[in-house]
Amino acid sequence: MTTVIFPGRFESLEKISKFVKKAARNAGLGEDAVYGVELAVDEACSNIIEHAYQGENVGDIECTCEVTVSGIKIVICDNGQPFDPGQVPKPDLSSPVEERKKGGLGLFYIDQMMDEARFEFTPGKNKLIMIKHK
Amino acid sequence: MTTVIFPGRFESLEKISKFVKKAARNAGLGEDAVYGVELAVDEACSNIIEHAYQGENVGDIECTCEVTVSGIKIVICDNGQPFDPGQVPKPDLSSPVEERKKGGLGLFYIDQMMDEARFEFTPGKNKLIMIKHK
Amino acid sequence: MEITTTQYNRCDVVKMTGRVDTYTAPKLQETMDAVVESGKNNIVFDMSEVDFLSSKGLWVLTETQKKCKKQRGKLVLVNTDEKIRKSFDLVGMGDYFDIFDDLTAAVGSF
Amino acid sequence: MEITTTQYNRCDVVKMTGRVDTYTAPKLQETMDAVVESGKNNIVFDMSEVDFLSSKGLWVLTETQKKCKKQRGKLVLVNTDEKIRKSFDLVGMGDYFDIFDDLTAAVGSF
Ligand SMILES: Nc1ncnc2c1ncn2[C@@H]1O[C@H](COP(=O)(O)OP(=O)(O)O)[C@@H](O)[C@H]1O
Ligand SMILES: Nc1ncnc2c1ncn2[C@@H]1O[C@H](COP(=O)(O)OP(=O)(O)O)[C@@H](O)[C@H]1O
Repeated sequence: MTTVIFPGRFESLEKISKFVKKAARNAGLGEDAVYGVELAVDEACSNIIEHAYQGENVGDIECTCEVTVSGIKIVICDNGQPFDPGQVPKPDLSSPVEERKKGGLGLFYIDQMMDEARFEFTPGKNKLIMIKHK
Repeated sequence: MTTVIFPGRFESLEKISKFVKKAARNAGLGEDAVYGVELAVDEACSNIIEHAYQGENVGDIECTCEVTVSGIKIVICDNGQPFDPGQVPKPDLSSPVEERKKGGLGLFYIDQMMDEARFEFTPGKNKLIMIKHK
Repeated sequence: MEITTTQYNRCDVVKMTGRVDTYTAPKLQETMDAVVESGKNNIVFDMSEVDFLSSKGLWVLTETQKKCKKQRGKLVLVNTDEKIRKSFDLVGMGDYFDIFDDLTAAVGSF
Repeated sequence: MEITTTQYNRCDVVKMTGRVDTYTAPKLQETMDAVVESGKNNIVFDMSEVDFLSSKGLWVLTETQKKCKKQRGKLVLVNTDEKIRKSFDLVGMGDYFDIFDDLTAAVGSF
């Protein structure tokens, strides 16, 4: 189990990506699954900076990777604004692209790419726990 | 000194080319000079088939390569129709290309590419002697 | 990350290397906007060296496609990684871009 | 020796490998004529794998250029070996063909 704390800015996304890709490969995931993990983590961390911290350099992102028997468990923590994922509308995936509203694909990609993904909010701490099987 | 006899047809041109290129490289010529030799020999042999034999599969082309101290000497013989090189008009190299008559560049390339090139005609045998220095 | 633009007679080729994420997407958008503002509306996005594209990158592409189409042009993609293509399919955007395997074919399509 | 033709929107690319000599030049001429007869008059001749071109080959190119120009098109060359270029210069044909270093640039020039 490895934990790394990254400064909450967009420049960190590439470093976070390298960290989780390495862990996912160590966990024995195939390249498609590794890409899925990279995408989910990137969307999650980008959301933390944009929505939880509402700006760059406001707080940190703590990222923990744990190789398990079945694959990898990734936990991402921040101490920005909590939110209610149940209140977020589902994205429009069927209208002609021209008519769709920009945004709203990040949480969908997280759900699609991971085998499990759930948020836990405790006072002062927001946690996203994600699991991807081999 | 190596002599190879090739059947007088256009398909032989590639084989003749391989033979003289190898000899030219053995003689220590640089790649530009090797290309010049290839071009001169190709034009000469094509002329033999077209003009001296006036057709394919009429007679042979005898090709001799001799590595000399200064470079390479190539002798190409056929037993087709002789001709008078002095009577062949020089090609038009300065008119707009659109206005030029097709053909007539082979002997010019032979002259340009080789350091020496001369024809010798004896009854029943036409010889082109070419020399290229290193 | 590097972005280069090459101008041809009927289209411009934008080539980017590395990741298109929230950090780099704005730079790509700037480049695309500059092409469209220069009056060109046919764009080839050469993705042969793009190894990651997040939803932010995807929106840059859809925004650019819209701008091109508004001017009767088109954005086409080249050598899009299979994993990135799957992420387009997942959100119902698999058909929104013509994707070529070969840069010359993409340029030659205009 | 192999000759392939690829059709793009504004031009056809003819690619040949090996030698263009008296033996192979007629096949190249046939291919070029077929393109022109099909109504295309912009041709890219990809010479990246042509290692020899005799005067017969040169005449195929000039004949094709004439036919293309007659129909307001153009023959351009790609990746012509330096030694072949020198043989064009020697006979005052160095400027008769636009020569590109890159296939995409040639296709993109139309
Ligand atoms: N970590 C987060 N903290 C606060 N709000 C969030 C977070 N992640 C997502 N959200 C909310 O959910 C919405 C949808 O997020 P997402 O699907 O990632 O799309 P986007 O970020 O492009 O709008 C966001 O607009 C935001 O309101
Ligand atoms: N080996 C040869 N035997 C007979 N005639 C020749 C020979 N080589 C050249 N000629 C004559 O010289 C002319 C010019 O030859 P050349 O410069 O090679 O151009 P081309 O063969 O394309 O006409 C030929 O048309 C032909 O009349």
